[in-house]
Amino acid sequence: MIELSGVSYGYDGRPLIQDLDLALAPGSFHFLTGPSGAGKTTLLKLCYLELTPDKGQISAFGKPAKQLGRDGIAQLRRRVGVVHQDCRFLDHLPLLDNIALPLAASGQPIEAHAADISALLEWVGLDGRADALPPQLSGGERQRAALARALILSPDVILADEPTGNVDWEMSLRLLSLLVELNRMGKAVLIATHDLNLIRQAKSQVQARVLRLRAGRLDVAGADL
Amino acid sequence: MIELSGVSYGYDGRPLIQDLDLALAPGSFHFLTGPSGAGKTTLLKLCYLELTPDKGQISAFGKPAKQLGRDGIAQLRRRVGVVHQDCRFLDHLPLLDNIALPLAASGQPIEAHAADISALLEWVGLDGRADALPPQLSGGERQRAALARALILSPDVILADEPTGNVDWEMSLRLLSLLVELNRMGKAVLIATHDLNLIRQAKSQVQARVLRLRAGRLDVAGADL
Amino acid sequence: MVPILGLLRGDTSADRVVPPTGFTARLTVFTAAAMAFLAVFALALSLATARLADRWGTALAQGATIRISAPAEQRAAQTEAVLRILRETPGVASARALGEDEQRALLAPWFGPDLPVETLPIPQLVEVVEDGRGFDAQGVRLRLRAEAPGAVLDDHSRWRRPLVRAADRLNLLGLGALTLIVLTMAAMITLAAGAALAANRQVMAVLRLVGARDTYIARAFVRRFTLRAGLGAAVGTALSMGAVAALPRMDAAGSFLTGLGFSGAGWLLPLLIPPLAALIAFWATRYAAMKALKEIP
Amino acid sequence: MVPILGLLRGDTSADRVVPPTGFTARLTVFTAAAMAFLAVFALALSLATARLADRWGTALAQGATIRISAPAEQRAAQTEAVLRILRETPGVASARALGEDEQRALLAPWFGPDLPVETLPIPQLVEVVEDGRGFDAQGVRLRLRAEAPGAVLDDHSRWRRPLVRAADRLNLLGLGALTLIVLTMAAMITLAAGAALAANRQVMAVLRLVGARDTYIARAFVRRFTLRAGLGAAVGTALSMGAVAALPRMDAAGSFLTGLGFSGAGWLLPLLIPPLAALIAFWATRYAAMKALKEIP
Ligand SMILES: Nc1ncnc2c1ncn2[C@@H]1O[C@H](COP(=O)(O)OP(=O)(O)OP(=O)(O)O)[C@@H](O)[C@H]1O
Ligand SMILES: Nc1ncnc2c1ncn2[C@@H]1O[C@H](COP(=O)(O)OP(=O)(O)OP(=O)(O)O)[C@@H](O)[C@H]1O
Ligand SMILES: [Mg+2]
Ligand SMILES: [Mg+2]
Repeated sequence: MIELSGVSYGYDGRPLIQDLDLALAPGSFHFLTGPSGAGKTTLLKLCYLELTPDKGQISAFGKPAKQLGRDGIAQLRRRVGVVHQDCRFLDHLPLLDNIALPLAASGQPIEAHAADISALLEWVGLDGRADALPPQLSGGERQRAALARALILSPDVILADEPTGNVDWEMSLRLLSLLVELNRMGKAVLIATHDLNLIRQAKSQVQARVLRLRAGRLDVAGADL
Repeated sequence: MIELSGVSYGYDGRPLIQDLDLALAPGSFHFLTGPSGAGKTTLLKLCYLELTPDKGQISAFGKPAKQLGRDGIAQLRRRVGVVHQDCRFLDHLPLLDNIALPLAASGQPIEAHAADISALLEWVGLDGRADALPPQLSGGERQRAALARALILSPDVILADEPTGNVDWEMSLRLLSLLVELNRMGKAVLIATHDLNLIRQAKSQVQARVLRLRAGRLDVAGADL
Repeated sequence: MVPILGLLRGDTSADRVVPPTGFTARLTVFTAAAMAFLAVFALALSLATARLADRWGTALAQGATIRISAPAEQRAAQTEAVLRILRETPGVASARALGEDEQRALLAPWFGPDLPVETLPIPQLVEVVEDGRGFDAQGVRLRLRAEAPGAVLDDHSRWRRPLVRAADRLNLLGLGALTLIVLTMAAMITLAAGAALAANRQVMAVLRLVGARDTYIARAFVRRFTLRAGLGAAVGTALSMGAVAALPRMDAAGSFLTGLGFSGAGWLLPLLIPPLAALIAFWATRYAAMKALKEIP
Repeated sequence: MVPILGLLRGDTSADRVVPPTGFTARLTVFTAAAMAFLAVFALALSLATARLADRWGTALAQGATIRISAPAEQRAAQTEAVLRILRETPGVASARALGEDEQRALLAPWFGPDLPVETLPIPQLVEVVEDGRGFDAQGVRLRLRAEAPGAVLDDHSRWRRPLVRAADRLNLLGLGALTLIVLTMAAMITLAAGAALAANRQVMAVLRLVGARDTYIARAFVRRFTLRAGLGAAVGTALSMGAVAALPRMDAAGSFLTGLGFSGAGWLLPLLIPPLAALIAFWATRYAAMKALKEIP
């Protein structure tokens, strides 16, 4: 549903990603690994159009990204759930409102989705913290909240940047199983992570492709994981 | 050098840590684990006096924390290197200045420590990024920068909150070996982490105690890791 | 104004996404209030000086006298002629020959009250009251020379002209201060909005990330700032109008000067200030928000 | 002032830790400049009205006349007596009996230039010029009644008193505006400092974390704001003084009114405004910073 073809990108002229192809098809499950600073976050940002490629094309849901105006991009992001690496919230709103923010931003009434919200909160283990302000959450709680926020609009594509970096192993597995379940419903999932154990665990549950980003290029990691 | 005895703490009256004892002696190496939201970050904050315990005593370098004024706390923090979980920087200053910030804040000339700074930057793999602004760094780069900043004053105690949550395995090992080396020089090290592999790896290098925080209490994890 | 009125209806959900920025909020409200307060005073000052210049100007024009020095036998005839001429002159509201008692009162400062007016060759004085337009002094002088050779027109203008000029100057100063204050208010509101938006870059980034449209985000900020500026200016205007109303009146009937204050429809003028402040805030915030959003992908 | 001067020396390292907050910086500088500009004008206004009240007051007091109506044979003696009395009265600078030509000129508006002054029982007029202190009119009247019964003192005060009252009122208004403007400036600088500090909570938290002392952190903010407010006020004051100096002069010699402007040492007064603004900024930022820091452990 999101396709990158021949994409190159670099900050301040330093080339970082070169001539990269990637297609996130419905029902696909990708892991993205690579050393710190390889460009994983950059690649994700290209996917949800926060960055514009220096070269190459990106198309989202069949439309070339270049044809989307700012409102088009906003519209698109409602179909793409993003977990940012440094999960940012509106610090003055309680967790519940933060998780419901995509609903508010797309003009949907929160009341109609109250059940979804509480189900999600329970799944990520935050059911008791709905009234807490984001700065009052622990690192792991913030990550889980970010995941909940990314999923509230039931997006077609889920991009998660290091979603388990601050949670314990049991919680990682719980979050993974949530993503696996969504993937089985036909959603495309891309997870950038350093956690090789998590990847191994996922591989036992779904058909996951593991992409490794190195020196600006993507290659598919095989059994050498 | 930092001792907690009978410490209890809770946010907004909800008890989180109860009647906890901990002593960070010179040359000791501790890991702190526990599920997300167990209170690891809270415990670290108690150690560097960002939080004041509801009950119990904390003493730092032989002095009761209660006797330290705000300036005393500032002075103390120069002897305690802290890596925050959400590593925060001064976003308008280049990385180099951010890492040298503890020097500036304690009135030491940066020039006299130029060699230390570049050695540290090299060790954490950021030697090429000294002029980058913090928002231009990747998640893992920020964590490494936070570690470098914590170490620049050569503190007696090092408290690191999830310092490897966003870096790859090779880099984790590299950072660990840096901490192990400092520990061998007599510094007390406490690392809060979810990464059991890292703990296992460390145990092969140093005499590390693994503390597990659960339901407000600390217990020493044994071979069951 | 239509988009502003739309804001009043509000959208509580969009509204909450902007954090309650304590200091910038207070700063905006206070700035609007203080500048509105000053603006009302400047307005009062320039209205008062305009009135003053007007009144002095009127007094100046109206204070004309005609002095008829003629042999006793021609005196009545010439007085008659003068009055006729004045009746025929456009711009003269009325003209009146002074009686003996009045002439004596006028001369008292010079001769004391016991002056035997009837025995003296004192000229007859005619007081001329103009209407608003004023009359053509030069034309009157020409006719007087022909028909009442003993009559001299003295329109006193030399004496009061500098006063009128001073009042005009004060008036200009008041208007200048008013302009300056309104411009300052506009600049301050713009800067305060800019500061608030700069401090809220992260809020905007988060909202963009979850798929909010620019208009949705901008609207929340614009609404806040418009209401704050309008509210602040309303408070300032109300306080200031109260203060102006409470100032002791200076124009005891017939006094030479006028008080600082509004009269009649003048009281409606300051009511324009709060909507003006709101309008400024609306456009300033809208512009600043749209510009800030452009930088967030 | 000593701590402020200390700030000027500066500490570049401490200075850099505060981010260059574009909007709040501009807001502070602009606020200080605008308010200083207005303050200088208010100051000029109140100085000018003080001068005006003074001048009108002087004219009022000085414009006294004594009218001597006496039988021809006593006239010279009574005039002599009046002049003697006036010479002995403290507060009288000079006194002079008017000559016939002068009296005729004064009466011309009433009688025309051809008045036979010598044949008329016109009173002798004595012009009294006071020095600054003024004289005791009541005392003079009592002595006149005893020693020159035909003399009447007319001090004209009734005519000009409302003018002086008006000038005093304007003066008060100018001083009120000045106070209001300085207070507004103080409040705005305080709020702008508060806004900047609120926006920089994270900076302060990071600095505390790495072991910076409160004074070190506060100092960096205080220095910024003091310099900005001082600079802004200096610019505003300079512009405003330039504008005042460029205003066309109104007091052509002997005019009834005075121009808006400073004279002599008055030009030094506005120079107090920039240090005042800096001082306000210094204390406001210091207080706000210390308060904000207290909340960061
Ligand atoms: N805004 C920016 N300006 C300049 N350089 C940037 C910017 N953002 C990232 N970079 C640089 O680009 C490189 C790739 O960054 P990116 O965040 O994509 O890495 P990553 O693979 O996500 O790393 P990590 O695993 O540490 O999160 C890094 O070296 C980083 O310093
Ligand atoms: N400022 C705060 N106010 C209220 N509650 C807080 C605050 N900070 C943390 N908490 C709560 O206290 C609990 C412990 O938080 P803490 O950050 O210590 O957890 P942690 O062990 O570090 O978790 P993680 O592994 O996710 O970082 C969490 O449930 C958190 O929501
Ligand atoms: Mg990353
Ligand atoms: Mg934590």
